[in-house]
Amino acid sequence: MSRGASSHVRGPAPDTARAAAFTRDEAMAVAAARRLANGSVVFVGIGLPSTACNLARATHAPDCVLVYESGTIGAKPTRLPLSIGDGELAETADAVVSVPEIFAYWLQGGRIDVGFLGAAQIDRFGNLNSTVIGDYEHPKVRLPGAGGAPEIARHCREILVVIRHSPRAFVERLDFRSSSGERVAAVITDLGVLEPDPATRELVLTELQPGVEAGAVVEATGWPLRVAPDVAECEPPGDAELAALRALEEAR
Amino acid sequence: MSRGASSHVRGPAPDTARAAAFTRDEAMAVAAARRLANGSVVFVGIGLPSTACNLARATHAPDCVLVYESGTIGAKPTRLPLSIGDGELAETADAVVSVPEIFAYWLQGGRIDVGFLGAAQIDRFGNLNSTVIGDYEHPKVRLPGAGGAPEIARHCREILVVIRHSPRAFVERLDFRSSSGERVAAVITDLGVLEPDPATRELVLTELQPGVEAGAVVEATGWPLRVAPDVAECEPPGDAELAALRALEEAR
Amino acid sequence: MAHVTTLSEAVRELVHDGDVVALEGFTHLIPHAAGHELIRQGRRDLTLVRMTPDVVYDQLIGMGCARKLVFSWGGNPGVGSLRRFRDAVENGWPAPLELEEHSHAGMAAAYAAGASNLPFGVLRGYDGTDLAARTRVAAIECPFTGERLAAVPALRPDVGVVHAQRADRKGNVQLWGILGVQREVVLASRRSLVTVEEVVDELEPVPGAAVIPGWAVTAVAEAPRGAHPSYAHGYYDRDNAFYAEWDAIASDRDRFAAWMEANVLAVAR
Amino acid sequence: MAHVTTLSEAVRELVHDGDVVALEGFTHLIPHAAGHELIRQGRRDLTLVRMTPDVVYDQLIGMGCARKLVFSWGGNPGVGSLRRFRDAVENGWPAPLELEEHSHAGMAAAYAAGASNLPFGVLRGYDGTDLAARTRVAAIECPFTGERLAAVPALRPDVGVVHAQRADRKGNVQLWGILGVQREVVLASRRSLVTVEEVVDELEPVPGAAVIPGWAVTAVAEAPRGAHPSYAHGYYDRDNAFYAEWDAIASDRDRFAAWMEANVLAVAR
Repeated sequence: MSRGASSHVRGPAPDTARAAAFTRDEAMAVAAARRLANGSVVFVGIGLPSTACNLARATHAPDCVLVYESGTIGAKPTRLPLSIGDGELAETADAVVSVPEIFAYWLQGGRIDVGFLGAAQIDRFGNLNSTVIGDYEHPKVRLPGAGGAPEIARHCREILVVIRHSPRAFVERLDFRSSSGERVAAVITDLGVLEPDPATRELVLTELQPGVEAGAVVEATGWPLRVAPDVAECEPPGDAELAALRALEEAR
Repeated sequence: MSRGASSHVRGPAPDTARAAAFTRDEAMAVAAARRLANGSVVFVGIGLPSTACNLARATHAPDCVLVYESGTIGAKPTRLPLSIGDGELAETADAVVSVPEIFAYWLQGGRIDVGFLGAAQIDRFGNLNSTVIGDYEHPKVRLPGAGGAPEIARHCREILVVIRHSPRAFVERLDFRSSSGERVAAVITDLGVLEPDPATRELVLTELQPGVEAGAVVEATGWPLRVAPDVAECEPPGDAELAALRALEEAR
Repeated sequence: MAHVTTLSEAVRELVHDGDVVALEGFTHLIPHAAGHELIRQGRRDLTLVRMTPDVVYDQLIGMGCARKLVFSWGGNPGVGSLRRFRDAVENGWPAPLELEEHSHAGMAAAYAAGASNLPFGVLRGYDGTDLAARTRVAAIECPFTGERLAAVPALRPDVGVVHAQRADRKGNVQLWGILGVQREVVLASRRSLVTVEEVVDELEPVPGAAVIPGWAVTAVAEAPRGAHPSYAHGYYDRDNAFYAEWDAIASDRDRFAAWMEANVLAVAR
Repeated sequence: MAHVTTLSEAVRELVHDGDVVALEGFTHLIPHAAGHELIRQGRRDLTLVRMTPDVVYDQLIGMGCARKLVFSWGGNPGVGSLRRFRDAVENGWPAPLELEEHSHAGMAAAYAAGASNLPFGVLRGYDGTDLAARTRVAAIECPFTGERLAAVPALRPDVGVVHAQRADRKGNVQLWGILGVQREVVLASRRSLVTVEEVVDELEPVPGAAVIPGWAVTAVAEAPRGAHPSYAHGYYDRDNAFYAEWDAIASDRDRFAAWMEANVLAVAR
């Protein structure tokens, strides 16, 4: 998951104990994990979301309940699963239910606090595309498809999006809308954090990853990105967070 | 179940080995059990139907699959359950599923060959009343209600009704129609067997219990009962059937 | 996360006069102890929901707790009538009882719809009966085939109450044997109470068992033998003799009142 | 009663050219061996149905068995793309592939509707997306509240194929771990084939296990390691390394063909 980008940056304050080296992907995973309150019930997609959720569980949020669309409720994996259906998820779950049930009784039932989603494209309102690049009938790239996203985006109390920042991903216009941005609470990227303007629902840059300038984020965004006047720098990943994240990655 | 009526009759032919004494209720249970082909999948109501099905399983139809509306599939009770949810049903079942599932996936799913029903009233088309005697709003007798009957009567390939014969039960007009007679294949009583005319669906007396005259059945029926020209006498209960039935009743 | 509390506290907190309350358990795991606590606390004007009202509903109705009953089969299984239910319906004693009557399949679909946060459930049913005219059911057309089916309004009780074998200290509930609509009623209800035979440190896996996570339950209360005269698979059997005796007890208003006084009202928990 | 037979016999008997065939298994218990047998027997013009087409569907599509795909997520979990699926959709190689695309929730509801003999399933979904315009979904109105919801047509495949841990000699099937839509696809399909790790005399109860009665299954065939590179909980783990390798194998048409020749076509069962 965190292998794509490997540019190392330094925390901004060399006088703190936290000034260890970390990658942008690590900063993203840590920022995403921190958004999860302890005890919250999370619907977890595979990849970056799964990394972030399991990191949260390993650090400040041990009582987070991880629900995977494979029907495993309360899974407590010790290593990062490669798929949403790895055997360890069932072994460590409080309950395993059928796939029709997980979507009907649990997701649609309104029992999930936070849904974590990734995507290939995102627009300024947090709508996501994981279906095609190019025309639907004659796609340039056929992506896997919407999967659980349409109903995750609709039924969780809030949605967190984890996605690497680039103009190819942050687009003026989606090639296909796989899920709605209506409930997106934050978009966590390797460059910063975007949150919707409460009035217009347009995403605004509210936080910067350590060492990143707002201008760089604007440049990596395919629409004229609004920057909050009080845009703050994220607390850099702490030693304990980095250690936990790396232990998870190594145990994969 | 077989305690209400206790008038003993004799088999018609004292020269056969089967001329043992038996009650009318025993004859009814045996006649009902015989209707079940080995291997058929049966949706079983409690009371007379459960007695008949378990007798079939103990005699000629060991591979009958008993499905109870409590969600027990393939139950193999050793004694007659008092309720449709006795613990032994779950212990001996091939599978136990939820009540919503037993009705949706299994009954409505069209997987049941035979449904067994009882009732307080029956009309000439096999429609049943198990809801009220008298007016619905101001009933003379409030009966338990339809329970599983409306959908059992609609989804099983064929319906067998087991009911004691009397003018109070066999009525010209039901006080309430709890289930439809459309799929009724036979009505087995303590006096005989009624089957629908293939053209009109009206029930016709086609068999007589041993020692019973057709006139007595007509008299016990609240509408002008048609008697088949070739009305036959049921084979009396055999020794093995009676022994199995009594063993089931005693183990209750 | 469910809080683990006492039965009297849980009932005091979760159930109010006028609520829609479903006590479920399909023959198995019927929450009798919780029903008795409702009676002791004198709840009134309840809309009682239950597929198979049996002895505990006979008691609640006979004690005047109920205004309305939503049900599909109201009898004493294997025995006969529910005498107090009949007295209420036939004679309005101790109070008239409004009825909303369904088939089992309809009730089951309505609970599943409630658990799924859908406003209605769909089934092939009710047609060819007089029930359709007497209950809340509507026709619905398949947008693909044009077929007409039955729709039932989802059941969303204010409070769902079930019994189960055990829970752990976080309120995770484990039950096995006949599962009935136990999980559905908990998930369909705004608030839920699960009484259990025992609270344990660890829920050992059991074949056939379902687990309801504690965070999906409002309150858990220990109530040993809390299903009696119903049963708890693996703990005690159904008291079939009591069900037969109940017929005589409930046949007479005074005898019923005396029994309730001695066996429910006078019992401190 | 299911007949217990060989995999090649079962496929020959149950699956015909042009059939709608669903091979299910949500990451777990994917019937790879059955998919390979379909390829060996040269089935053509299939409409393939599956929530999460993965390697085995990449193989079926790349070998030209499929005319149409009904699905909700077609990728290599944790790895990336399905290269043969993409080649078919993007370049029409080896043949064009018609798509009917759903969400997971929609597919799950469609299978449950099929298992329930209903013509459609209902969910709150598809709204706010471009999917609705590209797939078979319709609006349906609640007859009680007037709310508008989504209806999906029931899935009723000609043949449903799943893998499971074991069966007894009567064809009763037992599976545990992640259950996916295994039971639903068997019950929704006109004919069904269950491949199992082993056929045993007696199905010992296992916590979390479901049993599908043999009389609800058409055929059972023994196929040890028949889910590989997927897994069978309690028998062997998911071969994550193979899933990663598959990406390179399937990236190139010739390398794919050679791999299939050596590992599927040349393998006698």
